[in-house]
Amino acid sequence: MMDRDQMRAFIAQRVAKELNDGDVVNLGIGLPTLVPNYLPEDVKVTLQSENGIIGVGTVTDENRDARHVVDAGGRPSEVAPGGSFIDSATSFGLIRGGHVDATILGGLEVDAEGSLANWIIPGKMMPGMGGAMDLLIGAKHVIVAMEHTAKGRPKILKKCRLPYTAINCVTKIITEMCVLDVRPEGLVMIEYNPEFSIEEIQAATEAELIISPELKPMC
Amino acid sequence: MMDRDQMRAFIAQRVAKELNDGDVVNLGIGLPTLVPNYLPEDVKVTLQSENGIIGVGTVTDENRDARHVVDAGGRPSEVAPGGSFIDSATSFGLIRGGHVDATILGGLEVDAEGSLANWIIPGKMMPGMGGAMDLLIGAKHVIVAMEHTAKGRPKILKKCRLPYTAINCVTKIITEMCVLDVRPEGLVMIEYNPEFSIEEIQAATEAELIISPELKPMC
Amino acid sequence: MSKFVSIEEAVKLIPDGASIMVGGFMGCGNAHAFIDALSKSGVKDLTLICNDASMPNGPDGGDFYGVAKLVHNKQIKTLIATHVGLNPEVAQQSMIEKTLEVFLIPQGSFAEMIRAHGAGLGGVLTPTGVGTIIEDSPYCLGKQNIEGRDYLLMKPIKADFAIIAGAKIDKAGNVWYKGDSSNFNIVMATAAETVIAEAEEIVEIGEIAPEDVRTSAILVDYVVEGGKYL
Amino acid sequence: MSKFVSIEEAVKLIPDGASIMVGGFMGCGNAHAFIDALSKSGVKDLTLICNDASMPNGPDGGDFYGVAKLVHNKQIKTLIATHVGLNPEVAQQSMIEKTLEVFLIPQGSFAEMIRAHGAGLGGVLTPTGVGTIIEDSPYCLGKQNIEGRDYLLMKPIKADFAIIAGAKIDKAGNVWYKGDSSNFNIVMATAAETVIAEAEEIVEIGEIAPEDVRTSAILVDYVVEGGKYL
Repeated sequence: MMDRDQMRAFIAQRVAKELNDGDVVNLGIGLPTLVPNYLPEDVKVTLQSENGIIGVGTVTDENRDARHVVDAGGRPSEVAPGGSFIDSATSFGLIRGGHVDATILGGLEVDAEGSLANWIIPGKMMPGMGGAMDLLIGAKHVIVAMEHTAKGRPKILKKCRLPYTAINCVTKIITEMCVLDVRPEGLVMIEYNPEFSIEEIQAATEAELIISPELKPMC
Repeated sequence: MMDRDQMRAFIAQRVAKELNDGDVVNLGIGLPTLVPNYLPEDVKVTLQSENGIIGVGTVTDENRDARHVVDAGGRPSEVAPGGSFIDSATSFGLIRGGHVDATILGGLEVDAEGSLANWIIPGKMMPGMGGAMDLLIGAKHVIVAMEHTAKGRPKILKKCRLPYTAINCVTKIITEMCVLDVRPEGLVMIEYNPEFSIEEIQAATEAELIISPELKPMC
Repeated sequence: MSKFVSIEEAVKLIPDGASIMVGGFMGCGNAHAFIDALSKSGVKDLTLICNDASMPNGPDGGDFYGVAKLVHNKQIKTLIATHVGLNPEVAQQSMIEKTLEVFLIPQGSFAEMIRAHGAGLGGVLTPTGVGTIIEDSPYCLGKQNIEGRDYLLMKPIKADFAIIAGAKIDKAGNVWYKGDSSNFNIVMATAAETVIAEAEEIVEIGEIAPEDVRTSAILVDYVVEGGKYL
Repeated sequence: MSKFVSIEEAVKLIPDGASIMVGGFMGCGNAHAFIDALSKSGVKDLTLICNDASMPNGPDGGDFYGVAKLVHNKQIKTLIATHVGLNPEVAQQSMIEKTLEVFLIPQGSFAEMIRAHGAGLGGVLTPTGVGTIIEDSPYCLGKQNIEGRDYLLMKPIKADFAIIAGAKIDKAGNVWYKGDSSNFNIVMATAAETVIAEAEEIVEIGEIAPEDVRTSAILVDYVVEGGKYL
């Protein structure tokens, strides 16, 4: 049995296989930020920060300039060589316009229609959606990377119960248990983690899973 | 009686009085380009060229760079010190958004509703409206500067007969005969050229002119 | 009044109850010196239109970074933003004290709605927010299907004042932004009645190439010099 | 295929019947070397989306300036533009020979409609053209009254290819434009399936400051070196 860190690493490693050389990628907070660690040498991606960086670089003591360069979480950031800075209208134009190849983010709930809820829990203070709604409808490939359940309760539902962040937008769900393709007919399991039986995976999932005829082990 | 050049100079001179220090101004082709010659020393305006110059400068043999800098007529142009270059979407954003104080242009026909026709004559090849439709609806002050009649036929009509360039947009009409304010109640003559009688001016105008109680001579 | 004024003169332009757009993202690109002065001015009942409410602490230290000062001093009555989660005083004032009303808008729509006002457009037709509670926002004027896809019609956003901040502003008023501090400053400079721009440094005309100006001098009503104030 | 290709390789990408957006205004900002090669390629039945059809003579001499070459060689079947009056061959082909179909769109709407496609918006709500024959254009999807004012809903415009031209392009593909040659190049780079950018000069990464890049490398599929070709 994997511990939480191993689980997160396992998920990130599998997500990394979804990215192609040259892709422009936006990473949500948390688990998705681990993904670049698992990219093979020959896959170079451009990380985009929706507040205005194309090609996020590495902050060092020397280049740190928090007054002028921050990431989407407000932390000091940097532009990589060959990257550029853009204003917010331009940045979200690129996002909505389909110029971001993939966004990888976590979810509180995701459902069989590819709808996602990850921004508010009613009764709690709304932090705000920031750029999440735009990224979900704009990115060509929306990958939800998350632990399969929350405290044993399914997060992959027939229909989200929390308020949507966006509807019909998710293209793939990757958890420690399986890889699901979101298709018009529903959630198709194309890979599974052999640590779990198909029955165990279905039991941890509220939505009904369609088993791909080409089902194979996650690796 | 003025000859044609004197008439055009007279109109341009009067139009110049409409501009205030600091105004951003777009000039149509022909007569309007004479206007800056008549600005007093203490009135500095920023000339805008809708294809991408804020602050049009003077082309010389030294700075001429027709490959990179042209005006809205496609002629070599230059940026003035303190000016800048902008792309077309930004430029027309400024125009539609009310950031241009005045546009001065000629007209084939202008009417009592402040509508203007100056871009096509049916049956002839349409050259295209270029930026005229945007300038007319966007500029805060739309000044039609033209000769009062064309070959003796009125150009200031009850209603335009040629296809509109824009409707309800003209704020002032300045000709060699008079200055007309376009108001909800119609065309109000606020100044006239004493070379002509009121009756002569009305006779040269199809639209009915309302005589301002403060009517004064053009100067 | 000249275009180049002191921070004190510029702050006096802002009356109680004004709507102000402030450029910046989590404090990056906020007009720090001007906002500090505004936070001490006692001006109140402001509508703040800003991506966020910044953070209680700046990345280089200091209490109440950028617009967080205005929230802390309870000068904001209405906040229109995309994300307020990093400033817990917003939750306190809006949920518990109920002295602050917050409207949340998706970040891309927010930028485009401000641009729309500045560019004279009637609204923004965006797929963002379709099927979500954004459809119920007072800033959403309805849903339209255009050639088979649903879009929300979002209202343009304007303000009495835009407070923008550039690393360099030349003596004509042209602005150049460093890093990603341009963010919302560029659209906001087009969408307010009066634009006040804070320069870290005021430079000679020509130091910013005419191609590299990002906010034209014609949009800027007043320039203040803020230096590297944090 | 690498991003940096020869003009010959790039021209081969364009099939008969393709729609191409070409940046530029009366030839200023046209990709002159690429267009010259395209005009000699025999590719035909193109839909050209360009502000204008340029002019029969360049400002520095030369016959058929920029896109005027494509019109002269009768490679254009459909032209979507804002102004064609400076190229008499357009009238000849559209009115007399009837081999060229021309759609005219107001210049500000044209820029914004291209931007709208590139920015994922459903359309443009503009007051421009209200009450004029633009209301009957196939590019106008109707009139809407929003909060008391009429707007036309104009369709987004896209193309198979965008052909853009920058004074400097760095080795990543970031573009910097000189003078007002940026014009439509900037929006067009966002609105086509494939973007081909002609550089007068290819420069090292870093020569264009990250703040001064006007078209990001992520939008540019291919770069050709055109030099100061006219």
